[in-house]
Amino acid sequence: MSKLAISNINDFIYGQSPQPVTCGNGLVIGGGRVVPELNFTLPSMDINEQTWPAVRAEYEDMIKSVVQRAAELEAPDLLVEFETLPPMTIRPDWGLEITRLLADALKTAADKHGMRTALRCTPNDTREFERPPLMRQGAYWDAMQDFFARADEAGADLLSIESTGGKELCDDALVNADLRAVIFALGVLGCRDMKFLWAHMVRACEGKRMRPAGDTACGFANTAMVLAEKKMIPRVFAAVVRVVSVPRSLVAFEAGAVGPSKDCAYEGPYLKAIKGVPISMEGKSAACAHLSPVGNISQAVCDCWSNESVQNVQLLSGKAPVVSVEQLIYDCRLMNVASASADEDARRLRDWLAASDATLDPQAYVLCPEVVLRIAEQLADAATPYAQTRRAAACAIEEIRQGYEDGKVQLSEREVPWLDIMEMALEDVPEDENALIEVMRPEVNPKICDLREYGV
Amino acid sequence: MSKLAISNINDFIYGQSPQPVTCGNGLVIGGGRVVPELNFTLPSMDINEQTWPAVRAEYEDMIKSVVQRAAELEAPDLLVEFETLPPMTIRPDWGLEITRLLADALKTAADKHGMRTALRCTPNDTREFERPPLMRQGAYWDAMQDFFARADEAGADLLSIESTGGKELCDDALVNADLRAVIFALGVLGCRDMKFLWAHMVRACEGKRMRPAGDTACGFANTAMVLAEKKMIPRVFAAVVRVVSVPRSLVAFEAGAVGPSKDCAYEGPYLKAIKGVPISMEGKSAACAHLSPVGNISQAVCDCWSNESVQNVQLLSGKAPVVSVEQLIYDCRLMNVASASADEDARRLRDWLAASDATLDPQAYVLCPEVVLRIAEQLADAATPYAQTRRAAACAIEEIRQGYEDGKVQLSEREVPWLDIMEMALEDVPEDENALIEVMRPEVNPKICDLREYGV
Amino acid sequence: MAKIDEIYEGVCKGNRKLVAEQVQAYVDNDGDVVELLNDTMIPAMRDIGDKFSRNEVYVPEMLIAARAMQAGLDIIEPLLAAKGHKARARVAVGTVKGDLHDIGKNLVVMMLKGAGYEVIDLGVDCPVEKYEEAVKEGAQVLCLSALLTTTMPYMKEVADHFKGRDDVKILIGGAPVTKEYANEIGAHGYGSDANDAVRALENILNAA
Amino acid sequence: MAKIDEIYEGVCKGNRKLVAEQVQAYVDNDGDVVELLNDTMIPAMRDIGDKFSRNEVYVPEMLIAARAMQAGLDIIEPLLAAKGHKARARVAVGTVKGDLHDIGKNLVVMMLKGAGYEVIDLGVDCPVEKYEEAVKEGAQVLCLSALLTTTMPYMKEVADHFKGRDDVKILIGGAPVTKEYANEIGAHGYGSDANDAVRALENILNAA
Ligand SMILES: [Zn+2]
Ligand SMILES: [Zn+2]
Ligand SMILES: [Zn+2]
Repeated sequence: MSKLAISNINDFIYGQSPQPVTCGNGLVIGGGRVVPELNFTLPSMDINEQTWPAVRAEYEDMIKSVVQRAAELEAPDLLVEFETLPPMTIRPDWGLEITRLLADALKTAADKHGMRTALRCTPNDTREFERPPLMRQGAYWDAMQDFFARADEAGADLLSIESTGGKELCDDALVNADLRAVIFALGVLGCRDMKFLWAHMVRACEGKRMRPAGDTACGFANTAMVLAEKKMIPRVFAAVVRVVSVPRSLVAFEAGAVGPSKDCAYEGPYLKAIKGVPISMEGKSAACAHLSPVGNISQAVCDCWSNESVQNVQLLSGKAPVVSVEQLIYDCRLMNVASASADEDARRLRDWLAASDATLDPQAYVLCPEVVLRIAEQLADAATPYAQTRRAAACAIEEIRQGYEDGKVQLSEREVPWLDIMEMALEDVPEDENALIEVMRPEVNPKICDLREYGV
Repeated sequence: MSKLAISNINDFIYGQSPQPVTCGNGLVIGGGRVVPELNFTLPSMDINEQTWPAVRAEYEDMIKSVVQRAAELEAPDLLVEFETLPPMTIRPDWGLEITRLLADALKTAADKHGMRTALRCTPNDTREFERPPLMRQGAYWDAMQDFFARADEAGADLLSIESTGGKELCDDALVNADLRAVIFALGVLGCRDMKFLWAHMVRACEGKRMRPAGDTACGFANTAMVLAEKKMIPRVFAAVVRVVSVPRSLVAFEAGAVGPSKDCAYEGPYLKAIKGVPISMEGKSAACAHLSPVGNISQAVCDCWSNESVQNVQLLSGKAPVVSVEQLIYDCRLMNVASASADEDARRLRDWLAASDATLDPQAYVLCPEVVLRIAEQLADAATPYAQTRRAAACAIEEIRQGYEDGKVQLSEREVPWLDIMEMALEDVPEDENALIEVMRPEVNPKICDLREYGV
Repeated sequence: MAKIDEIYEGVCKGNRKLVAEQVQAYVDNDGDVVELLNDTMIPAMRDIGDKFSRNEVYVPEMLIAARAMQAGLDIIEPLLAAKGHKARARVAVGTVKGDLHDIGKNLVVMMLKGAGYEVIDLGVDCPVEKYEEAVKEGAQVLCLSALLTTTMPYMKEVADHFKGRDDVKILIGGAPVTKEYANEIGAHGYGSDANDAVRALENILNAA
Repeated sequence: MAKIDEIYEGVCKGNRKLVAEQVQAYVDNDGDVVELLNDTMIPAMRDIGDKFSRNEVYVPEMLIAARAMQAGLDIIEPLLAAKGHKARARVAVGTVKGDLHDIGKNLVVMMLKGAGYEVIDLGVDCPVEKYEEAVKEGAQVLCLSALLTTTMPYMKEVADHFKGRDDVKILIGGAPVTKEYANEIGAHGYGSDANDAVRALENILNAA
């Protein structure tokens, strides 16, 4: 019997997840309808005592105009993400003041327009602001914990983070296309830090209204995607890194996170299949924040649909956050109209979204619902996060190779040899986690990374 | 027997038109696949002798980055629209220099990437730059004619315009929600100017590679849409103005234009149904240029899918034109994947796109494929553009009323009385065009509008 | 006997004939025209303006009200002048150079007139010289409108031109214009729509 | 007998062992190390850099080449120094204050070294003082990197700080950075990627 929460492709549909999350002002995520998730940020400006009133005014302007447009378009649901800026995490009073401002505006919108609304609050993982990062102590971590503890009171409905444990080694591993080092960064360090961090985040939500939502391997797999878009590393390598990041992001859900996962976690479909949690995704409507080869396929099984992030700058029609919310609402309308017609129709649209991109890029191919289910099945079976990570690499290479041979995904000529290169590299990754640690230990520069901060 | 080019709803599909247009470097429009149409414009900057090198550099940057991204995404087709800025129409050498630059870049892209490309060139209707406008003489008109005559040589594949005949009266008619004055502006002045103008534009294309494409009632019906979005005039009024603008835009095709119509001509579906020409449309992916209540339904039967226009400003991911081209390409991928699956699937997607918006706003409702066909049938039967225009108003009011009664489109409480108000206003619009002219003549301020310039 | 309530209602409903009749009756009855203007007619227009801001009426309804108001003003204006009554202020309104859009500008003109200001309509495509002329004709506040991002920068040129002149205040508005832009170029006020322009103008005059 | 061709190929292919062996053989044979550096090793790195710009190789391949090049440099550097050979120029590279991204910065360091420059790696999060120190240590050109739109404005602060000092040139790059921005803040050069940074640096030095 399958260990997956979703093992039948017929049940793997956008807007529906086995474990829906109800949050905020009556908003249900994964309960049948895809929800637009809007994120906005400041235009280029300093954040300090002097500029603080102007900072507040920007957020007031953004939330007001976004809610107004959503109401005009009669959007039934609206999730807003507030991703803090570093000064607002380092000084939680600031971040929490904006959290309160946004939460109040969303409550008002719910009362006035009957809109179901919620606020996701995403403080920064500021631990990465020094080298070697202190992961479990120090001023950055203290301020983060303070933020977690007070976010519920400030009105946050969902707590998320883009955590960075292991990133200090992963960057180099990526530009060197060094698969073993990537597996060490994600499968050993990343997974350990996730376990540590998410225990704290889940505890911060206990007995409160705020729910622990989810994380993202953004700093790892999206960095790889961006490097591949710039033709700096092979696309097949970035595709494998995406799958390799799955076990790390899963740790949050093992620790008690309930979803939705973070929008920029393109590993989301795997999380949904394995744990049944609702997921947030982003694609073509996040092109304002980053270009990608997965603009449509990322929509295929999403529960929230996001713009990633946009600065409050003026476009011809209006402010950029308003433009984004309009685009997201229209995308959601289409998905929800199709699924309201019939589950069969939701599956049709899902398959067209997937077919749009899957053949053109291996990074899209590994997000195909059927590929996801096949690999997820393998991962669910592994004993430890490390074993899952190692298996993720093997499965991804194998799936891409098979897909290429079957003509289901095209690879450019210079991509193909990298399948062998990665396979050979994987042979040097021991089955035993401790063995890998001992191989890697002498290679780690203590000025960059302190292994003790990971309990290694 | 129907006089429509498309009378069966089953044949009324995006990407397919009875009269496909082949242009540029092998690009086929309306031949089965929806084509992305990208428009870009300068960031805020002066255009003069001193800044000209910088202006050129902006266009070079825009076309280079857009073509590159389209190639990376393996877009098979790309239509670029160059809408000149007024100084480039007033001084055709400037506009044609940019035309040449863009045409060359698109040719190179076709050769290098095997992409099918074409350039639509849209000089401004600068005649509106004085009051009363001189429609058939004067320096503005002379420069426009010069531009038309030399555009083919400069590399334009399609010639378009957003013409403005009658706009000098229509603005006031719109803010006063004066249906009779709108009918006079569009059905009498607009239609006459279109006949005059398009005879010249079609002649400019004769014996050349360049094709006369189409026009748009942007300055009329889109102004109404924007005023309705700002809650300045009723949405039902704007919806009726949309339909009322159809006969005016049809005149271009009577005069020999072949399509695709201009992107911002939301009256496009009517043009396609009546004349069988391919049409360009814009919606959610043009939110950067203007917000609208028709973000999805506008896609339903489009042949080109456009972003309307975007300035070359920096967003988080890159320059805004690159963001737009990526979004358009993904939208087109989805439509083309569905239609490649089966015509039945194209109809499914079309119907979901339509159902997304149709019930929420009368302006969306009048773009429903079945509503379009019913009204178009009535219009095709009328003897003159004026008779068509008058009938368009009556049909639109009637369809909206019926749709409202049948629960197919919702109207806010304060919108409903406007159906009666418009119906009563229509009773004051004589069947005989000359009778209306004589009613309106004394009301026209000669400082604003010179009727002789319309042959009236 | 004139009915004050009917004049108020007549303006709000845009009943031109009723307003003219009742204002004439009021005048014939030796009513105080300054009082009529300030306590009835201007408040009626403010009422309709606020209704527009609350999305309760459309612009056409506001325009009809303005025309009804004007019908009353036509009757009382000579009497006001004879009494030495002065308008609240003299203001000039124009769309800036290069920009031919007049919908927004016309609405502002109409709302300001309805609020009791003396308005010089400069039309569209106004170079700085035109605003300068208006100042010579006594305009205390210049209202600048722009609909294009390409013409918006001209607002800064006008603002720069009048910088440091205490007798001239600048109020700006239009689709691409923001409050921040108003601050940036040193304008004295910003109106988000025609009715908001009245509020902004009042703020400017009260601050002066 | 050392094989010049094999050194060239060895660098391109990233064959560290081969390069070390052959360079050693060349040195043992009293070959001219300046000639080896300028006519073989630097051109080999330029070759691979150009291949990257033409999308023919990936960064990891470029990095392997750089490491092979370094293996050769380790052997000849003492000899170059003894001969009084000077690097083409001394340059400093750092990511600006508030920005911790080092991927792009590291690539620039690597490409500049491969092109024969002496490079001071300032690391990430560099305040203006750090660039000032580098100048004191003899850096003629400062290469500034930024990945965030929020940290990009700091480039202007650095550029302003060194304005008017003929001995210091500024070269900038990074994802959000554009050529226009470089002009705007008065930087002397702009690199669109790591390889382009080498070209931009050459332009700056040739112009100086
Ligand atoms: Zn992210
Ligand atoms: Zn995000
Ligand atoms: Zn238009």
